[in-house]
Formats: sequence, structure tokens, C-alpha cells
Amino acid sequence: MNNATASNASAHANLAIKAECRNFGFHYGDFQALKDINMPVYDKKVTALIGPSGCGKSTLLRSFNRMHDLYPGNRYQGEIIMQPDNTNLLAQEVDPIEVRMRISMVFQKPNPFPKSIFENVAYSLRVRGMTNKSELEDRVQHSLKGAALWNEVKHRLNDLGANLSGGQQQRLCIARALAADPEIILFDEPTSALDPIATASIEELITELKEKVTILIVTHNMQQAARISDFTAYMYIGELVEFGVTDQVFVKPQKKQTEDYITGRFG
Amino acid sequence: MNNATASNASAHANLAIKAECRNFGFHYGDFQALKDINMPVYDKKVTALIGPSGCGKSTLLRSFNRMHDLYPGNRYQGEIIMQPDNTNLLAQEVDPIEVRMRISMVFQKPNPFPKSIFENVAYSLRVRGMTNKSELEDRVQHSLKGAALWNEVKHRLNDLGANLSGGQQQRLCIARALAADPEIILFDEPTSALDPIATASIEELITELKEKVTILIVTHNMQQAARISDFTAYMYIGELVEFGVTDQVFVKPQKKQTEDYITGRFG
Amino acid sequence: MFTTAAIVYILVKESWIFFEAVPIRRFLFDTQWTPLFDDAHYGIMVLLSGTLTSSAVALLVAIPLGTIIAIYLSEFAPFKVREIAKPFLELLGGVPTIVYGYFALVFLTPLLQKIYPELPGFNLLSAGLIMGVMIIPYVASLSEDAMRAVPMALREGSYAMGATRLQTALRVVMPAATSGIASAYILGISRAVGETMILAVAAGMQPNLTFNPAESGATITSYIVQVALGDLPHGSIGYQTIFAAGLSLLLLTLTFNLLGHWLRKRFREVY
Amino acid sequence: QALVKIDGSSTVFPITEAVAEDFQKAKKGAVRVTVGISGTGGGLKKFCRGETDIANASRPILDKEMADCRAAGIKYIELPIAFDALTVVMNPKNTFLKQITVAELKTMWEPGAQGKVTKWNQVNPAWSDQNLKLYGPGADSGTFDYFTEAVVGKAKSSRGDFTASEDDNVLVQGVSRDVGGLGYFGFAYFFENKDKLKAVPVVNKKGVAVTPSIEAVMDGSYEPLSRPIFIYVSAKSADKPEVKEFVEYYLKHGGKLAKEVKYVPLTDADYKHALDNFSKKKTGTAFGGHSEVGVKVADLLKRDPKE
Amino acid sequence: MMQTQDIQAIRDIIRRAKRWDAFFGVLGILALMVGVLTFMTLFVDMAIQGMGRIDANFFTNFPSRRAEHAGILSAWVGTLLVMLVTGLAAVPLGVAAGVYLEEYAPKNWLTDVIEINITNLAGVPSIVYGLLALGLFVYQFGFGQSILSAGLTLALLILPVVIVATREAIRAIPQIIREGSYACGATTWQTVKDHILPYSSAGILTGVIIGMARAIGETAPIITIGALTFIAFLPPLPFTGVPPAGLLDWLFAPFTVMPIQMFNWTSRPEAAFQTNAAAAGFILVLMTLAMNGTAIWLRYRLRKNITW
Ligand SMILES: Nc1ncnc2c1ncn2[C@@H]1O[C@H](COP(=O)(O)OP(=O)(O)OP(=O)(O)O)[C@@H](O)[C@H]1O
Ligand SMILES: Nc1ncnc2c1ncn2[C@@H]1O[C@H](COP(=O)(O)OP(=O)(O)OP(=O)(O)O)[C@@H](O)[C@H]1O
Ligand SMILES: [Mg+2]
Ligand SMILES: [Mg+2]
Repeated sequence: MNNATASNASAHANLAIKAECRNFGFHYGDFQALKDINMPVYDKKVTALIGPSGCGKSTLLRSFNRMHDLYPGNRYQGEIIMQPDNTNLLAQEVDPIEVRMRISMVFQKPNPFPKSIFENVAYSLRVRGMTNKSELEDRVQHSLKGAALWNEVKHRLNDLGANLSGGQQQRLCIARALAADPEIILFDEPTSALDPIATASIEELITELKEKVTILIVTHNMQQAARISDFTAYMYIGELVEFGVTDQVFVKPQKKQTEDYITGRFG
Repeated sequence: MNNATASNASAHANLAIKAECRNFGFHYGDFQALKDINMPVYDKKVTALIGPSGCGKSTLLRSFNRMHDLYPGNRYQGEIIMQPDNTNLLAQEVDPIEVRMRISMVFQKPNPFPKSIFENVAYSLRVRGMTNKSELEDRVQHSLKGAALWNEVKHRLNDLGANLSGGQQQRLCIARALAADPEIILFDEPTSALDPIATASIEELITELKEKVTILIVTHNMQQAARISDFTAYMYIGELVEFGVTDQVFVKPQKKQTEDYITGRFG
Repeated sequence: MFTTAAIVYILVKESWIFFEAVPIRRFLFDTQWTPLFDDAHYGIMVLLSGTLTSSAVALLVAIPLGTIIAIYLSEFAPFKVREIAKPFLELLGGVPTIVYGYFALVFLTPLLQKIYPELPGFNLLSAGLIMGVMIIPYVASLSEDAMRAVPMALREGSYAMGATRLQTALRVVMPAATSGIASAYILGISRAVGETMILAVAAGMQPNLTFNPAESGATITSYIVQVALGDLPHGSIGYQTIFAAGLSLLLLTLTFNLLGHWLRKRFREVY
Repeated sequence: QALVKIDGSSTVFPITEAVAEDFQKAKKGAVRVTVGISGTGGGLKKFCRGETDIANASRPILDKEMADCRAAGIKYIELPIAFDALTVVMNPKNTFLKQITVAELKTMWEPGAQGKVTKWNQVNPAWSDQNLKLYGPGADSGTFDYFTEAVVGKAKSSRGDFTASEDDNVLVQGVSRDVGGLGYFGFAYFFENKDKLKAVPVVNKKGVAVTPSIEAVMDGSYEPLSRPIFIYVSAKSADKPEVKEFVEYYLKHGGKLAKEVKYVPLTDADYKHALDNFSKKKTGTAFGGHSEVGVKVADLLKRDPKE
Repeated sequence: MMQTQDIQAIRDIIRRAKRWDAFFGVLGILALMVGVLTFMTLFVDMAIQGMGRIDANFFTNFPSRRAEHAGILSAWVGTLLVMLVTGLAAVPLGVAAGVYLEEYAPKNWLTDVIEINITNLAGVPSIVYGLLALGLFVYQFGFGQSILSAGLTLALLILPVVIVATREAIRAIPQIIREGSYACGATTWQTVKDHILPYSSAGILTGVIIGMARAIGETAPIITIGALTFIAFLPPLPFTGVPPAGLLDWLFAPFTVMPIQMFNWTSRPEAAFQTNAAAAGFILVLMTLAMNGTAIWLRYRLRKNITW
């Protein structure tokens, strides 16, 4: 599997790498969920993780912001190197909080805090110690605009986040993630709980966002991956089977297995 | 939408109808989830319900065995007529229990009871007042065979159902549904929580089952619908957009909307 | 944690003095409990029998009724009834026990005597019955929580097979909630064993080695209050008995709780 | 603000409470008095630790408690303040019981009777063969001690199979509902429940059957079941003006108030004598660290107390 | 496939099964009635007995030897103050312990032991707490028979209830909210302070009030630590006590509480005192009713604003 990366990497050698998995592996207690993953994440591009249910997409994604540290018994192997500072995100001496301040995350189910819309977005800033009222307001507005939500909520910033529709909630969560001005944003099936219209608006947003930030997204929906991603990684039972430019992976996959999956022969 | 049915029905007039929705509608409290559905379910065939998330597939499926009666505030409109006795399943005077004895259901997540494998399957029979030990054993064995699970569990019938793997659990639930000797079995995304191998075995099982029983299945996976169903109904926001022979719906949908969905242009 | 340590320390320390004077064999096997009499006997079995008998009566009321109420509220009752009945039941658990005690004595006992004239004015039966009523809310409320925690998917599975409410409740929901229900029972038992004022008022404080609820009897707890309120000189062997009795009580509840913990581990919900 | 702290027997409580109430009113709130109930034993324990000024006691101080006080350097003045007449009661439906002798009571109550004497006619063949059900205060009470001493001859020596309760109302309930019941408790409880119970005349040393009444107790004919009850005043506290005033008030008005709460007062002479003992600070107990039956209060007050 | 007689057979089975259903429905209501009726009888009985005595004077008078003059002023003030101490002591301790166990403590055998311990403490008879408090607070710490000792005793008693309620409330917060917070870069403490505590406050408060409603009726442990019975004055207001005047003098003041007042009255010989006892009992039950009512209302009010 090691060469899955190698074979394709040459094709886009001119791109900057934002992060990179090196011989990365992961264990839930005794269960090895990921094995020997080598994969680049290119700067200001959208990378999609696809694969059948249970193949480890979420596990890989959540390793990038050390979410697994919250639960006992989990163990990382190998490295995830972040650029430009060449930091190993998984290193003992790197504080997971530092990692999470640089890498935001948006979840499958919109999870706004039971607070006002304003406070939801401001939270990432407050955590960073920002208290200045007007600065907060500026940044919140900016993030809500970035998440294409400002016009819909500008008159009701004090409403509860939960009062928004599902799609709006998800955009609120994106605004929250944006507020922190992160280098990478992780999305774990961000539209699977949404209706088609909301889905379309989130997809559009993601394509806009990649101007400013690197994006890693897990999706079950092959069409979605095809529509929005620049690179696609196909995983199967904890291994990275194929990685490449999206168009290439979808049109001319190098592995039979990938082809079977993409054409719907199983899964 | 009314003519969605009509247009296709002529093509398979020689088939027996097992059940039929007539101007069927459904309300969750004030929210109308289904509107004016007219659709046949053909005897000993597999009918697939597809459509984007939230379009009302599960709602429609669960109307067939009056599952909505369990929660307050739900309301049916129109009729679902079951053949050969021409009973309106939704009629006030028809006991939902009677309906459920005729129409079994398999859920999205396998939900075996916290009992032994044997008792899980025997449950449907005990509910029907069967107490004779050897008769029970016969029927349980028969159902487990029907669900292609007998060989794997025959030596551990007293084990807890929860100790089986996900795919086995789902087959256990199918055995449980089969034991009741139902006329229709409803499947609500039966494989969405399973891995590809388990999924394949369930799909195979469904194709075998239609020899004996009518099947109505909700699925998110277009490929799955294409592989196993004889008829496909495409729904969108509470309405039935298109109904027809599966091959036809997939290859030459009559509505632009259906085509968009199937080719992955949205959803 | 610290509290337990402190409780155990104080009880053991004081009981030590007691057991230095009274061999443990006499404590366990004597059939009379007359520590304050001239002719002193220290048979804890006597108090234990009272404790167990009254608890048994209480549990015979509380467990079936509590369970039925729990099933009814979680599986049968319309939403409104449940929302009103549950807090109301919780009130039953909030009534000061001394109030219950007098209620048993001046209301229930005469009532029972009409049915069963032989019944003495103080008896474990009426105290136990009222105690049972007092415990109902604990059993019902906790069991109901456990049953409601059973995922709807399981219930739907059962209904989809054509089961009625009762079948679903008894054959699917109850087994799935076993561990929660077991802990509700255990808590009920602990409450019964530890209840003080009801028994002190209505059961008759007569140390009596009997398992017949229609007699009067003394329990460990009622003995402790009795002595704590009494004219006994502190530091005497008679006074020390309350710590020995307290220790026995603690061991008893501890046993039940460990049993409960084991049961919970054993029947961990597998939905 | 001056505070007088009192704790101890529940038997003495009603009188002390009444005195405390009136005393505080008389002093217009300048002095505060608190009264607790933790039993004679509990009260004396606190007293001998120096935590309270006065202990209410329904029995004399015992050896062990004397030692405690001595160890803590607490000297005390023993003051009888009223009588508690133990009343033997029966159910009003009981027709055969006209009077009872101490010997008969002993037959009923002695330890040997346990499980054996269960019918009235086993005590006196003239009585009916009804079941005999006994009711009495708990074994930890001073009343129980006194009754056993007076009847059986030895304190705390009793059968165990009777219904015991700390709360005398509970005993009232018991006997009033039980046709074959017999019980004993303080006079006040009988007096308040005259409609539900009947007092049994007890035959005294002179052979006369005496029905308990305030007069009979005061003239000494109701014996041996009447006993004096006490307060113990700490000598150190007695130096404090508020305590001194309170005790003087107690001994001056206690008789009237005792009667009001249905206890039997001492004679005026006895109160005077007690007041005299108090002002002379006669510390110690007139008993030798154990209780006695049938002593006259006048004699007690004359004795030379020991510590 | 489905013959009419089959349907008939099914209908028979259903009818039989449904008869049991109906039977159980009635049984459930009856069982509920046993509880409800007992409470009603008890409550009405007490109300009828005690009502006559309840007037303004009953609340503003001190205890007295004359039943008709006796009131519960010192008792209800004492109860209120003791409850205040109980709440102030039990809430921070219980909540801290609950939060620690849920959010910080590693899940190992030690937490297991602590867990057993807490459930076990909930089952320890209250009288045993009384014995403990007597030794610990009254003598060891020298707090004497004061409001402070009583409050702390009851706080110990309800601590398990508060801890369990806190943990339940915290567990009800979906993991996804927690992950959302951590994903924003929050520390554990920030997560607790900004999310866990605010969102679980309704549940915690409910637990605290239910615990306090239980504590308010406790007699046995307060008796063992030696609460007073007759006390005809109130604890000093802050800064008004005779020197040295201080803010917290009342903590060390002697006191009595409602259940003890009631207990004392029930054991008096005069019938009039029984009426007083019923009146006091009635008010005590009303107090617990009010507390439970508040808990229910709070649960309802605060939960409305929190949806996941
Ligand atoms: N907390 C956990 N403990 C143990 N095993 C886990 C845990 N979470 C996930 N797994 C296992 O790890 C494997 C990968 O899971 P993961 O959630 O990453 O899959 P996925 O590709 O995201 O699937 P899906 O598409 O269903 O979300 C699966 O086999 C899963 O059962
Ligand atoms: N219990 C309910 N109360 C109110 N609205 C509901 C309820 N259940 C579902 N709905 C709404 O009814 C509509 C149809 O829901 P349904 O679950 O049938 O969709 P579905 O097609 O099965 O979607 P999915 O593919 O996500 O399972 C949705 O808009 C949903 O929000
Ligand atoms: Mg996933
Ligand atoms: Mg669905």
C-alpha cells in the first residue's frame, strides 16, 4: 500500500504540502483501526476520504486534531507532520490543545452549543483569551460571513443556535471552526444529516473556503467527493488503498478494488 | 404526481398486487411528511424506495405496519389496501397488532432482543401463542435456515443474540421476521450499518426471500436498489416522483428530477 | 470516600470496646437481646430478625407495586399521566418518616386489627407495610428510568413482531433493563433495612426473635435511636452496643450494595 | 447576653421548659435559656464535660457519672424538684382487676416470667384467663430502672418480652387498644388520657390500695411507685448570676408549674429546704451512686451529700 | 396465502393477549392509587387535625408549655438556616466530586471502588451519620451542637444524592458537545466551566433540591447530635450578636428544627399538643412539597432552553 502515495505524488510535485501522514497507524485498545498510512494533505486543497463504512475514515480524520486523546486506551503510531513548521502533531511534547487551535473540526451532526448564535461563534475566540467586545463582534461577523450565514442571522445573534435549521446549524459550526482562523479544517460527513438544499449550500461553501484554508473531508457520497475534492483517498479496512487527484481516481483508478467500490459493485 | 403510477402500471398489468397506497398521506403532528402517495406493491417482488435523506422513505415504510401508532400525534390519511382480503390497513377498526402479524419489519440497526438466539427467533411465535416445544424448535430452525444463519449458530442457540457479529445480528432479525410467516417484510436500510461482506450476504438473502414473500426496502445506496429490486419508487420531499420497473427507472427515468438524483447531480 | 472511612473508623473503634467485653460468638449466636437488663444478652440475631422481617414485609409491598407502577408509567401511561404521576410519587418519598410512623400506628394498625383482631397494637406488619409504601417511589422511579433508557429500537422490534404492550414490557423491556431494575431493588432494600423512625414508632421495640410479621419486634435502627435518646450513661457497655449494632447494619447494607454492584456488572445492558 | 444551658431527661423536660418559659418572660428576655432532650445519661455526660449549666435527671447520678464529673473537676448541687408518679394502667374494658400488689406486679414482670406468664390467671387465679400483654418504657430509661428496682427488687431486672417504647403516648395507644393489656408510665400521660385508660390502685406497704393522684403522692401514701426527679446544677455555673437566679426561680415557682404540667410538686417545706441547700452550695449526691426506692424527699434533703 | 380463518385465528390470539393488556392497565392504575391514596389520606388526615392551629401566631410564637400558645418560630428559622448550611456545603462538594468523577478521573478500579462507595453511602442509614457527626463535628472539630454541625451532618447525608445527580446530569450531555468544545481548542477546565456545568445545572439543581427535601424531614441524625428542644430565641443576625459581633455568629448558635419540634410534641401527654404536632407535620410536608415542586418546575424551565 505504501506506494499508493508514491505513484501519484509525482503528478503534483509542484503543490505545497500542508501535512503528511508518515507510517501512521492507530489502535483502539487492542484493535488496530489504521495501518501504515502514508498520505500528503496539500495546502489550500480539498482532500476527500472515501471508503466503505468502518474502513477508518473517521479514525484517520480525528487523528489530525488528536481527538482520540480524549478517550483512554487509544494509541497512535508513526507521525503526522504539519508544515511549514515541520511539527509532528502526534509527538508526546506537543500539546493536543495547540494542535486543535491550529486544526478545526466540523462534525457529522451539527453540534451547536446550547448558547446564542453569537456565543457559539465567539467560543473559539474566548478560548483563545479574547475578551475585547468589539474585536469579538468583528471576528464573529467575519466568520459568519465566511460561513455564508451572516445575512440569515444578523438580526438574531442572540437567538439560541439550536433554533436554526439543520443546514444553518451546520454552517454555524463551520463559522465556529472558521473563527479560530485555523490552518486546516476537518469535516466528518458534514452533510449526511442534511437535506439536498442544505447539502448544496455547504458544498458550495467548502469550495469557497479552500481559497483560504486546507480542507480534509470524510464523505460517504461518492458524487460529493467527485464534486468538491481536489484529491481523493480511498481506504479499505484500515489501509490506504489509493490516493490521487480526484478526477484520476474516479475516472481511471489504479486499483481494481477502488474501481469496484466507485462503480458500486460493493458497499 | 398522481400519474407517476399510472404511466408505468400498464407495463406490468399481469402481476398480482399485494398492497397499494391510495391517496396516502401522513402527518407528524402538524408537519405533513407524506402527501398523496399512490403506489402498488407487487406480490413476491422487491420494491425499493429511494430518495434523498428526509424525503419520507422511512415514514412511508413504517406506515405499512402502523409503527407510527406507537407515538402520539401522528395521523394517517387515505388508505393502504392489502390483498387478497382487500383490508385497509389504516382503518380504525383494524388492530395494528393484526397488521404487524401479517407484515414483519427489519430495522436499520440490528436490534436483537437481549435474549438467546433461540428466543429471539421464537419470540414472534410465542407472541402468537405457540408454546409447544418441538414445534417451536422446528420453526426456529426453519427460519434460521431461511435467513442463512442456521449453520453458523446451530451449536450456540443459547448464546445471547448480542454476541453475534453485526451481519449475523441482522440476519437474526431477518429470521425473527421470517418466523412469523409474514406476507410482507419491510426493510429500512438493512445494510447501512454493515460492512461490505455482510451487506453482500444480506442482499443475496433478500433475492432468495422474494420467492416466498413480498419485500419493501428503503435504501440510500442506489447500486443496492439497482442490484436487488424489481421495482423502484423515487421520492422527494414527501411525494412520490416516479415509480416503475427498476431497470427502466435507472436507465431511462421519466422525470428529470429522478435522473438528476440517480446520476448523482444532487443528494 | 472520606465519609465512609470516618464512619467505619468510628464504628470499628467503638465496637472494639464492645467486642472486648462480649465475645463475638455470643453476639452472633445468642437468641436474646437484652443488653440493658441486669441479665444481659447480646444476640444480634434478635434485632436482625426484626430488621429482616420488617424489610421483607416492606419489600413485598414495594417491589411488586413499584415494578408494576414502573411498567405502567414507562409502557402504558399516556405522556400526561406520566408527567404528573412521577413527581407525585416522588413526593411520597419526601414525606418525613416520622409522619409515616404515626400514620402506621394510629391509622393503619387499627384498620388491620379490624380484619385480624389478634394483631397486637405494635407489629412489624403495619410498620413494614407503610415502609413499603414509602419505598415504592424509589423502586418505581428508578426502575422506570431504567426501562425508559431501553432504546426505542428494541421496543419497535417487539411491536413489529405483533406483540402487545404487556408482552413487550415483560419480555423485552424488563429483561433489557435488568441491571437498572436490580439496582432499584437494592436501593429499596437498603432503604428498608436502614429505616429508623417508622419502626421506632410503630413496631414496638420489643426484642423478639421472630420472623412473624404479626408480632412486635425491634430492629437494629430502632434500637440505636432508642438508646441514643435514653437515660443510659455513655461509655457503658450498654451504650457501646449501639456501635456494634451500627456496624452490623453497615455490613448488612454493604453486602446488599456489593451484591447489587455484582448484579449490575453481570447483567450490563446489552442493547 | 446571658445564657443558661440545660439538657437531659425527657421526663423532667416539661417542668424545666415551663420554668424556662416563665423565667425568660419575667426577665424580659435579658436571660436566655435552652433546654435539650438527650436522656438523663446524655445530659449528665454533657454536664460532666462542662458543656451545660444544669442537667435534668429522672434518676440520681450514678457511680460512673460521678467519676466523670470528678475527673473534669465539676462539682454539682443535687436538687429534687418534683415527683413522678408511675401509674399502672389497664384497659377500661378490664372488669376483673380492682387492685394490684407489688408481689403480683413482680410475678408479671420478673425475668423468670418471660415466655411463661402469659395469662392473667397465672398471676392471680381470681382473674380471667385472658392473654396478658405488657407495655412499658424502654430499658434505657430511668423510669424502667426505677420500676424494676421497686417491683422486682433489682434495677434493670425484667422480662424482655413486653412492648417497649420511648414515647409514652405509644404505650397509651397500646393499652387502650388491648383489652388484656397492662402498662406503666408517668402520671401526666394517664391524666391526659383518663377517658381511654383506667389507673390500677396499687397496694402500699400499709396494705391499703391507693389510686394515684396528686394528693396521694404528696402525702406519701402512693408508694412505692412514686419517685423524685432532679436537676443537677454545676457549682461553677451557680456563681453566675443568671444561673443562680434561674435556679431560685425554679425552686420558688417549680411547684406551681409542675402541677400545671400534671406532675406532682414537692411540699413547700421541701422546696424551701432545697433552696437552702442551693444557697449553701451543698455539692454532691445524697445517693451513693445508685438509686433507691421509697425514700422521702425530706430525708434526702437532710442527708449529707457525697461527691 | 392468508385465509379468512387464519385472520380469524390471529384475531382470537390478539383478543386474548389484549385482555391481559387491559388487565394490566387497570392493575397499573390501582398500584399507582395505593401510593397516591396513602399520601392523600395521610395529608388530609394531618390537615384536618392541624388546620385549626395554623395561624400567624403559630409561625411567630416560640414553643411553650401551653399548647395553644406554642409556635414554631425557632423551629422553622432553625430549619431554614440548617438547610442553608447544608446546601452551601453539599453543593460545591458534591458537584466537584461529580465533575471530577465524570470528566477527570481515569476509569480504573479506583473509580470503581469510589463508585461502589458512593452508592453504598446512599444506603447507609441516616442514624449512622448521626453517630459519625456526633464524634466528628460536635466533639472533634468542636463545633458543638450548633447550626453548623447540623448543616454539615445533613450535607454529608445528601452528598451521595448530589453526586449521583451531578453525574447523571453530566452524562446526559452528548459526547458530541464535549468534542465540539475540545475541537475548538478548549482545555478540560474550560470545557467544564463553559459547557458541562451550565448545561447540567438543571439536573444538578434538581438533585440538590430533592436531597434537601429529604434532609429537611430527617429526625434521627439531628437528634443524635443533640439539637435542642426548647429554645425561645433566634440565632443572632449578622453583626448584632453580643460581642464579639460577627457575620457568622449564627452558625454556632443553638437551634431546633421542625421534625424535632414535631417529634417532641407528639410525645407530650396533652391532646392539644397532638394538634400542634399535626400542624407542624402539615407545614413540614408542605415545605417538602414546595421544594419538590420547585425542583420539578426548574427541571422543566431550564431544560426548555437546552436542546442538543
Ligand atoms: N471507540 C472505538 N473503539 C473501538 N473500535 C472502534 C471505535 N471507533 C471505531 N472503531 C472501529 O474502528 C474501525 C474504523 O471506524 P471508523 O469510525 O473510523 O470508520 P468509518 O470509516 O468512519 O465508518 P463510517 O463510514 O461508518 O463512519 C471500525 O471497525 C470501528 O468498528
Ligand atoms: N417523529 C417525527 N416527528 C416529526 N417529524 C419527523 C419525525 N420523523 C421524521 N420526521 C420528518 O419527516 C420527514 C421524513 O422523514 P423520514 O425519516 O421518513 O425520511 P427518510 O427518507 O427515511 O430519511 P433518511 O434517508 O434520512 O432515513 C423529515 O423531514 C423528517 O424530519
Ligand atoms: Mg465515520
Ligand atoms: Mg429513514
